[in-house]
Amino acid sequence: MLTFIAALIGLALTPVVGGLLAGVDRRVTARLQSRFGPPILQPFYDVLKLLGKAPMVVNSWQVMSAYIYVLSSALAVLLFFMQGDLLLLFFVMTIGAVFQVVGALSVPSPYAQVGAQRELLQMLAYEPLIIVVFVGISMATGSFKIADVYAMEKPLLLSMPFLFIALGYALTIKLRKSPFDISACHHAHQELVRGVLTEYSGPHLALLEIGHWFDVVLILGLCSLFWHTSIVGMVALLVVTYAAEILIDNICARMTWPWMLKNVLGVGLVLSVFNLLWLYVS
Amino acid sequence: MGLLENWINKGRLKSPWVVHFDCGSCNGCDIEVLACLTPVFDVERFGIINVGNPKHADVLLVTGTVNHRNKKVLKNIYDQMPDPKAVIAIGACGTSGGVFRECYNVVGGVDQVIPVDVYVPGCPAKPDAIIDGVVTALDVVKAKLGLGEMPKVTVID
Amino acid sequence: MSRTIIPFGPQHPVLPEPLHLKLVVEDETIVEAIPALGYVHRGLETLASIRDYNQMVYIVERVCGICSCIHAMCYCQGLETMMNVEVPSRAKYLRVIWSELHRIHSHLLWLGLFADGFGFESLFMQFWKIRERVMDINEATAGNRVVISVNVVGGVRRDLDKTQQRWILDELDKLEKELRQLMKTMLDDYTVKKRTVGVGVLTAEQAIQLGAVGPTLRGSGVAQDARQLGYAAFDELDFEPVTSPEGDSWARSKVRFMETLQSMDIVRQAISRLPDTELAAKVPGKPTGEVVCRVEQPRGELLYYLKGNGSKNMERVRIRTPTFANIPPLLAMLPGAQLADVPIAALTIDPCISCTER
Amino acid sequence: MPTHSEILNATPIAADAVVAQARSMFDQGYRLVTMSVVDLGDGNVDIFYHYDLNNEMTHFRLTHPKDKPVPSISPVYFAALLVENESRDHFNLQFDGLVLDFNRTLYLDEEITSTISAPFCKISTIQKKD
Amino acid sequence: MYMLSNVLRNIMGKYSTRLYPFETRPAYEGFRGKLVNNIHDCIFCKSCQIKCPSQCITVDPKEGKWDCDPFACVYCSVCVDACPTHCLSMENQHRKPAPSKFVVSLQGTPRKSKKADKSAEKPAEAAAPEA
Repeated sequence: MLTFIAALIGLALTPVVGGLLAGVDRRVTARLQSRFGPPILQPFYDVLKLLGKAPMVVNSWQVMSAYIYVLSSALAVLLFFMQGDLLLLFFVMTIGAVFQVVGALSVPSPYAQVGAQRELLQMLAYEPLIIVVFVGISMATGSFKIADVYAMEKPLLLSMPFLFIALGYALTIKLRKSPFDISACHHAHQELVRGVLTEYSGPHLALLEIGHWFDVVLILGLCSLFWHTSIVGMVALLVVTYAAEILIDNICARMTWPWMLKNVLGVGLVLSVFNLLWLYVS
Repeated sequence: MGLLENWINKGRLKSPWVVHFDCGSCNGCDIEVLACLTPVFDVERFGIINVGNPKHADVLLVTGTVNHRNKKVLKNIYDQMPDPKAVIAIGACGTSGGVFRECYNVVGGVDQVIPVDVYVPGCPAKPDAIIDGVVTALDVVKAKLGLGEMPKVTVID
Repeated sequence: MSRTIIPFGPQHPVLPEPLHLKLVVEDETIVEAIPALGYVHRGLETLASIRDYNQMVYIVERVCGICSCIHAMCYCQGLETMMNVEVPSRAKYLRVIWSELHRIHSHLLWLGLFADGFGFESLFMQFWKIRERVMDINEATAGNRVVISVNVVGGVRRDLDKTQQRWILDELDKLEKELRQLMKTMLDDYTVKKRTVGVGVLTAEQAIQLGAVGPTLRGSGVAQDARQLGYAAFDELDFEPVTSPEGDSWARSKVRFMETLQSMDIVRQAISRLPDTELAAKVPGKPTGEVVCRVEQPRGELLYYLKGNGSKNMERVRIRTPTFANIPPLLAMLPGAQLADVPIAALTIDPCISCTER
Repeated sequence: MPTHSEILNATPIAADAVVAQARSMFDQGYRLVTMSVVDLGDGNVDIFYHYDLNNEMTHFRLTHPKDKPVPSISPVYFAALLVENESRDHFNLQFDGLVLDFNRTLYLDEEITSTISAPFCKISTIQKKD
Repeated sequence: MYMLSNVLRNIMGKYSTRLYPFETRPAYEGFRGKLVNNIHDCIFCKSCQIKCPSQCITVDPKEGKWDCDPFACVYCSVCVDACPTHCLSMENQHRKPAPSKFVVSLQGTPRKSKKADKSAEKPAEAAAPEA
């Protein structure tokens, strides 16, 4: 019961953390580009404003998809905080991602359609990586339970450094950052306007934005599993990871999906398999 | 409820997402609008993002004269924007038609087709003037929400 | 596979230009591209019949804001030939300086937009940041950032004094240093090359047959530049057309990058040789006759056909802008490309739709 | 010596020779710079064909009645497509064999095509509002 | 990867944003900003009206009125060059945006009065905002 209440509190705090993270991200990105940048609280202003806009509904599927996306993302975060099963968490997360695609496919806009197709390809790229990472964790701990990870004495990073890099690929895709911002991205200067998000507006866009914050926190939470032994180490790992993501975003051009599939699946899977073999041998 | 309302209003004033529509401009004002987004002027300080999608936007920046073909597009974009919204007409062409008022294919300023909240004069309007225009538009929005007074028209100062 | 028609533009965040292309797409491969124009058509050339030939200078400047100075220059040179006016040599050099400053800012603008086209936001920001130096030069010397209105029939309206000349040289040095820092990123970066090399290929033969001009033509290895014709003071300045033989998007971006550096060199040369004469010659009489005049815009060769009938209004002002000539090559480049490459290929002709449609 | 601006010195050409001329220019490697149309006011238009080879220009002048179709050179030079459609918009000229005919809608919408027969011809140029 | 040094230099150094409107940079001397007419010196010769490429100036010599539509003006300063008495000039500040359009309408003394009643000469400034 106590874990459940703690998890609920964690769930409530997640959007706050996610929003602040997005704000810091935008500020740092601006500074990297020699700009002054928006206030740190900017993402909250954006979401509040979107909540206050008049809703424009294209069809009910789209709205339903938005709700399911947010709910499943929140549920995944809740499962994470309850230190539940990694595989269950993975499936819940996938449901959210699938419904994001369903929402985009349900509208007639060609931008959303192409965006949905690309989102599917992105899922094809990052989901095997996440699964392999989970397999690695289960090989190291003996089970798919997050609780068992916390029971370990040594940080996972020491035994699975290459899987962490593979998770980094997934993180870049999930964060919608260059070079993988091909289906939707936050700065909208792209060939698909905002891809899967094109046809959403007002409160529903705000929902998707909040869902995205959940996703980011969840993936960062998975990253944090790699150094669970000390809070300082965990925070340092996350800060370094996120800073690297922002840097990569600013020094890369956007790539195309064939390149993404080749690169992510090729390099990512080779790295992971190598790491799995290493785990198996030791 | 009052608190949430307050927050939403604050969000409205702090996060005006713009969509820029080039409505037959000579590119002079367009590149100045783009220049506003770039490091030297950086309107993201005010929470402004160029979203490129009318469904996400709160403010419509229109540059250039309206002609018979793009007036439908302009109207369409305006209709796609969810309320509350504001329109800023930029440059001599956007406000009145400028030098092209008398051309055969020109309808005139943006206000011939959609209601305009702020007029930014200049040919082309400087980025400074465009920033002033957005600030004035926010004042107009504020006045419409009942939170402040309409900005005054200063003819000679 | 399923065929869909994806509208590209007219209002599109990558391209702040109302270029509308109907893209017939199979999966994500382009089968056909059909242009739809007319979103910026104003009918500017007809204004010649109600405005006098001096006022038309300011109207042709507004054909296109980005290359305004060069439009006015071309129009003025045409009229000067028609009316047999000898332009003072200082005015010729000043025209070179301002037109090359326009070329620098236009190319920097394009390089930024191009970077944005392949999703490289920070590079876009860098190019636009350093571009502000040129805008400041324009604002300080000519009185406006974009449409500088310095040309009149017979000469120029503004002068550059010694302090301004020194300041321009200083700013250009800083600009060049900053620009050279970006050279490797633009031309050698792995991700950038991955997106630009081999996209939108145009062979030299195709380029000539389709009537390509400017960097689009020179990017296919044809060394043709209207500045070689020696208008204004270009006959007294040293420069060679920049070419690159590959004919793809990368080659065109390289040509523009190198031309930016070349233009800085031309401005330096022009400032060092600036003669001391009057700024404008008297223009007697009214224009009569027919003249064809060409100059090199940032986007390519610009042609004016002017016909005067002895009254203060021109009989006909016909403007053939470079983008107008570069659209057929674009249409030939697109089929076979991926949807993600369309903005890149479309951007490499540096489309200026307000020029095209006037 | 090529010049940047020249008093126009165009070779007159007959309507039936236009396409053959274009073909021969194409084979010699000339680039079609553009075409210019001027309304002469007496029911005829002057159509100029500007060609370029290594920065040297060659011009041809076709004087043609406004209401008769002009042979199109767009099958030879694809680039002539836009300029011929533009002339069709502005002068209501008909072109024979245009590869992609926008039928007066390249630039103009119905509002204009129905009220102005040819905006660039003398009779309808001056469009003063009230 | 070549961009790395550049972005790191950016984050180490100061941002290059001019914090307009909180900090304003002094305007350049020759900037063509707001058009002003010193109506005392205006002789209502109509030179500006004739030369203006945008036809935004209307001069009524009989009434002594000088009207300019600042929203049609293209700030080319042709009128300033054409003015014989140099009563027209351009400030180096841009004209501020406004929520409604108006015409700058200046009332001076018609030319025929010469210098007879200089004391009575008081320029009235009137604004007529359109809808």
